[in-house]
Amino acid sequence: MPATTATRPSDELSRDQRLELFYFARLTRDIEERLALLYRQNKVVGGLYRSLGQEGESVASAYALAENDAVAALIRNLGSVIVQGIRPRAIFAQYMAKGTSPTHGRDLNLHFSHIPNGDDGPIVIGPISTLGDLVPVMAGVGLGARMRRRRLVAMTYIGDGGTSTGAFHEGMNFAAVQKLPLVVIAEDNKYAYSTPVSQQMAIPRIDQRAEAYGIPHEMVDGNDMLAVYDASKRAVDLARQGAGPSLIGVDTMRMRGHAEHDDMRYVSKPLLDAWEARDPITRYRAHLIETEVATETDLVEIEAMSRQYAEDEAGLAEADPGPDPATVADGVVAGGHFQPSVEIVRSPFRVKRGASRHTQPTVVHP
Amino acid sequence: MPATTATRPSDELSRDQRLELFYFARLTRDIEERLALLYRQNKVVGGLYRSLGQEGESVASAYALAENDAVAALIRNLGSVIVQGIRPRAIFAQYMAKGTSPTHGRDLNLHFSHIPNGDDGPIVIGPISTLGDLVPVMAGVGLGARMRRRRLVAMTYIGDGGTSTGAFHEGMNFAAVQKLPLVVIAEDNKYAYSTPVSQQMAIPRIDQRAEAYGIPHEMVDGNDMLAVYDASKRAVDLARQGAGPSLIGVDTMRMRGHAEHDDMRYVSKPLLDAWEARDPITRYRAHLIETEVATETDLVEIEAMSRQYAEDEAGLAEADPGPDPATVADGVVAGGHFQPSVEIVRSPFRVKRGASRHTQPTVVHP
Amino acid sequence: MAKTTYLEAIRQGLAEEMASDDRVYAIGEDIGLYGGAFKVTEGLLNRFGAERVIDTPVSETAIIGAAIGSAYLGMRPVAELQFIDFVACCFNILTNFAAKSRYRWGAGVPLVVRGPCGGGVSGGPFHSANPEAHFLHTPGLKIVEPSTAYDAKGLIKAAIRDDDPVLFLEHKLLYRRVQDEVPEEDYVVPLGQAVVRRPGDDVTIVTFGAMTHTALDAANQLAERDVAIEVIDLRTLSPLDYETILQSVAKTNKVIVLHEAQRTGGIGAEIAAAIAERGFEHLDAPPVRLASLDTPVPYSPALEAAFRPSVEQIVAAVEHLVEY
Amino acid sequence: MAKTTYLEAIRQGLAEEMASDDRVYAIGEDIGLYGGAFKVTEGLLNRFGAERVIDTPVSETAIIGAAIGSAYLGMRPVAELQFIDFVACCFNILTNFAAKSRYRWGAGVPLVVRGPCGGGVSGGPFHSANPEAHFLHTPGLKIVEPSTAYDAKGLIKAAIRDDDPVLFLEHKLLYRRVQDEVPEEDYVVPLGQAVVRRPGDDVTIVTFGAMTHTALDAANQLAERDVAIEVIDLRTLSPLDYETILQSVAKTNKVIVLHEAQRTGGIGAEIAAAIAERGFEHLDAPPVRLASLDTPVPYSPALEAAFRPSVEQIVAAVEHLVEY
Ligand SMILES: Cc1ncc(C[n+]2csc(CCOP(=O)(O)OP(=O)(O)O)c2C)c(N)n1
Ligand SMILES: Cc1ncc(C[n+]2csc(CCOP(=O)(O)OP(=O)(O)O)c2C)c(N)n1
Ligand SMILES: [Mg+2]
Ligand SMILES: [Mg+2]
Repeated sequence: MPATTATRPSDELSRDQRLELFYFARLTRDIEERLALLYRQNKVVGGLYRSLGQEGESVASAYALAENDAVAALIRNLGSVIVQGIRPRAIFAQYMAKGTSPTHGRDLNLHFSHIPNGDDGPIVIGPISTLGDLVPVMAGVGLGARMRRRRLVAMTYIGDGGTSTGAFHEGMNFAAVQKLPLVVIAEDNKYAYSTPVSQQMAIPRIDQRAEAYGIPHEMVDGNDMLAVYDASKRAVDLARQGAGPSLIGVDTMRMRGHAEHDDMRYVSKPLLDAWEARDPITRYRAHLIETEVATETDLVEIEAMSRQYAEDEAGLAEADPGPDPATVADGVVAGGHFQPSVEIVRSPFRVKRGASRHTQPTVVHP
Repeated sequence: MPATTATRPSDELSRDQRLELFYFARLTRDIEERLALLYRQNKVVGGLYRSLGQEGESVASAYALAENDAVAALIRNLGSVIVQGIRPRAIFAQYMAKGTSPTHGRDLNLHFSHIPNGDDGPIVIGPISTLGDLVPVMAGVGLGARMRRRRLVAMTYIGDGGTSTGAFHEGMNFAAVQKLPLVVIAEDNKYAYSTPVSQQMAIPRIDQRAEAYGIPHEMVDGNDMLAVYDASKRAVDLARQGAGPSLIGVDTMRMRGHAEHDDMRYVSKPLLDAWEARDPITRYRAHLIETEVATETDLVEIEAMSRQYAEDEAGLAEADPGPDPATVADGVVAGGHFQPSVEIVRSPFRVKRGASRHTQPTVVHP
Repeated sequence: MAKTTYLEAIRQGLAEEMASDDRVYAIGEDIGLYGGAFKVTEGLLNRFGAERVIDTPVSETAIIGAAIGSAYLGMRPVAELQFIDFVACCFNILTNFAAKSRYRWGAGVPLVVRGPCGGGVSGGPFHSANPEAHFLHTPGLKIVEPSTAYDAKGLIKAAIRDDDPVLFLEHKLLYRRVQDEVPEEDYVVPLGQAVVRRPGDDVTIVTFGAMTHTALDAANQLAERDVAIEVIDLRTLSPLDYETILQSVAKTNKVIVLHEAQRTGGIGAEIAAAIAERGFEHLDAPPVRLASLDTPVPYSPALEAAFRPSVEQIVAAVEHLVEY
Repeated sequence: MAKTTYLEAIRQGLAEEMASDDRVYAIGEDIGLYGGAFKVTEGLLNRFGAERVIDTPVSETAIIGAAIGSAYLGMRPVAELQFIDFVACCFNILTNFAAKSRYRWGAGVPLVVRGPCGGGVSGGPFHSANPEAHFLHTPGLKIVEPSTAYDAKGLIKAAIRDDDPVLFLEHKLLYRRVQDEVPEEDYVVPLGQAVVRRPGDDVTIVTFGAMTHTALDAANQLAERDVAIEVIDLRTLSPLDYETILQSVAKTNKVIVLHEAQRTGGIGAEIAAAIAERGFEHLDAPPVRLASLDTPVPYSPALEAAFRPSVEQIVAAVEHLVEY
């Protein structure tokens, strides 16, 4: 376990970065609220999987990456790809199965990739539905990076449920043996669909999974954004130094059902209330004011900006056309015309993170 | 980790049991030596996988089971099925693909089962070649036993290599969550085929794998038969009491190649020499004499008996006919005539172990 | 008799078998308290308790492995895969351990692996699989897929009573869309028997699952044009009921094999090849396969509609055959 | 030109691609110091170093997963499965992650998964698999199986250069038993092209891998009886070269599809169905499938011989067809 250093990595965050963190968390929530609205309007195709209550950990962990690092999100890690610059419109388009989406309507929600050539932009690897597979795949991204002499770090996420898969085990162990630059955020959000963590694992803390692999691990309060950032940054730094993978357990709570159709009857009200009181965004907001990083006015302004942006982007995506059925068989193997792309955007804070060359954003947030 | 108790379970072994342990280890080695001879004579069909140097741990761990418990051996755990009473002739017949073998020549070496109806005999579950699968399957045997209200314990083995499979992980975790009566013997024999343990896992001790599952584990000197017995007995008792699974790491060495064709160029001579000096049977033999459990004459007699028995059984199997090709398509699904069986035998010591009803042996060793 | 949904029929069949045979139990992800992702097992936990309705970690190989082990001890497990797509995660232990066990050792594994299959609901590339062809090639494993509520109940009961592993495919499009009369009394639909859903003399359509209904829709349209389609619903996909198929082809002399999985290497290949091989003399036209495109299952409704076989395609294929 | 074994040809092809393209690397169990269970990768570690010849834990899903991830970063992994049977352990990540990636996102995965397949060496139920049919039904995945040393080298090179995942099946019976002339110069055998191994007018045998040699043996025997067999060696199993097959059938009008995997649901089904569908007018007799029995692969030589298709069976099938 990495020793807790006296100075925390987050101590080095600039004011803009602190505000940007807040903005990203808000934007994540606003996008999802907008999606929930679209879902109720029957405009979302298929299910909607929310990260309500977990936005903080997805955002803060990914924020520890350099701009050109690689991240792979699961359905509940919208925040991490927003941090890496995926344009919200792409997310809306995905959920509405639009032809303009990063998969041109071929796959759902966060199931898309962005893999720029060379070192000029963030790498986003989309999941497949099968839980666990992203761990070996992201280990492979780390392996590939090492072979290509790129000092990037690969970060991915796994739920409490996902840690029970064989793929998780094989990927973690391989990364450990090969000392790959991989950071795995293991989210104890109390449930896997309806299954409580106690029926998923017989260990008190999710990060203990890492003991089997001999890699550093620590457990953090997942609803404390700066704590998540600190642990993630330490792990990212270790990985970048060639010290191999780490696992960070985050203690958090899934505040909605598995998907919107799930009424969560199996979750007790007191449990939800307790976590409601620990909402990561509310807490971070209060912290920003307490520490005088921002005034109430500053934050209200950011909130308004975020909400408006989410709304605008949703509107754009809504107006987008569906995919052309004539293209359905194209691009199964090389040689087709299917060449989707995702727009990478900069937040209004235009903050630079990490050491790599930075992105040329095609669009800047409003 | 179970506390090391002041009194060791092995303290309670009777003289006959101590001698029987020796006999089983010798018999295991003698059977394999005989198999090696048959292999050189081209009478073994396919490969020969030896447990030379590991006989002690297979025998001593299985010896901690009650007679009607369930064991599942991997290719290198011949000793465990010999302890449970599988007739040596069956082993020879398997290796020579005879029609009299427990699979009638359909599958190799230790790939066979013995699943008596009800509670009247030892259960042996054969492996498939795919490493790892026996862990969930034996967890299932424990689950089935519990549902059938049988207090049996399921024991199986896994190599250092095998612990890297997803199946191992899923099976261990499931057994832990369900508190199943499963004992897993994890064998660090320094290599998985040619791969050293250091390239298999980034942990110093194989039993640390168990930390991910929150189950008791300990590491023992695998070439100290009584130490293996002690740890196994503690784990078996825990399991039988309903306290759930355990994992025992055994520190041992594969003294031959992966199979007989493998010249082990990748293993250093000093390493082999060091382990040669720690041969489990030689050590246990010396212990028997030192502790005055047996005289040299007693042991020579047992050795002669074992050797002769192995030779006789090999001879019988050699004379057995091959399978009838006309039966090849029979018994893929229920309704065929394929009903193979395995003879269960008693050692000449006729020692009773454990608490369950005992076997009606059809044959007694010579 | 009451009208019962396909989903309710499966639940009934499972519950009845659990009630009448205490060796039968259910195991899977979220099948207990939650009642399963599609609620097929709803109510079973209350009725049979947590020992016989086992919620597992997200571990398909452990689910099937544990089921196998318990079967060796005399139990009769019914394992749910949350979506049948995840059978890919236990492909090894199912095809290598469960399916080969009887042949190798004489130890049968009376295991049912059930789960929702099929598309048409915008499930995308990982929640729409029709995996039968991946398992047709596995001796020792049976495959079943009902198209009606009556069959769903009778087949799940037969599958549970069967002494060998059965992959039981439940088309999710039918769960709540199909309902029919299901008797109260105990009955089974024996494995291995196809059924003629609609008799006709002109062209045979061999199909199963949700496509049975699509074929019947096409047959209705064609009837208006005086083309008489015989629709065969296979029900059991392995072993195949070649007899019923060949009998029909001997009568109609023209055949379409229709399925929802992708075309190449699909179960339609086996059926068409068998017809060509064993019914050659009866064929007046090439045996035609209609299936989905050779792509992953696309998510968008417009794309998926272009991907799956449609009534229009069937009608066109029949017209082509009639004129042949 | 030197006579080179099938095994050596694969090694050469792999080594040449690694030498000419530093994105190509090898990954698998025991492939480094030990040189692989069958020694296909012997010498590569010394030549290319441990970074490009990676020994892994016993983790097939990690091997394929890591290969996929590295491919996204621009590498071209060649993953060895110690026996191809263990592909069952990475079935999910190979068919769902690797094969669907391009269709979903446009990100190709230039991955070769290679390993020894096939029986005839008493490998038993878990070391004898011919898994092509399990993967034929996976759009996005190519399948290759050479029968000669020349093709082995040319095809492995083509597979490595291909921008999509390729399952490269090496028949272990041929590793050291087959040798032929292999040029020193760089060449590839393009994917997707079958070859006529022996021309003939009477009956076409469509086959591949080790069975190519069995078919040629049968053809030799039949030639003595003045029956002229055309033997087609598919080489690439997905995508299938239907053109070459149909051309031959148009000439001979009679066809046997021969393979070593079990019959039901095998690749022979696809080929026979396609012939029946597209070559119906050319057929003077039913398309016949010859394959192994529908059982797990038995271990004993006597049983395995009864299980696999033999020269005698082929001769008998041809005689039956000739008289048809
Ligand atoms: C291998 C596999 N099995 C089953 C599923 C079905 N499934 C989808 S999400 C889910 C629960 C996941 O729980 P967890 O990993 O804790 O993530 P969370 O939803 O809590 O974020 C399950 C079982 C799956 N996607 N993959
Ligand atoms: C899933 C799987 N992958 C690969 C193999 C091939 N294989 C057979 S034995 C072996 C090495 C096993 O090593 P270990 O588990 O340490 O057992 P040991 O041979 O040392 O007893 C390998 C890789 C296999 N049997 N199963
Ligand atoms: Mg969770
Ligand atoms: Mg080992």
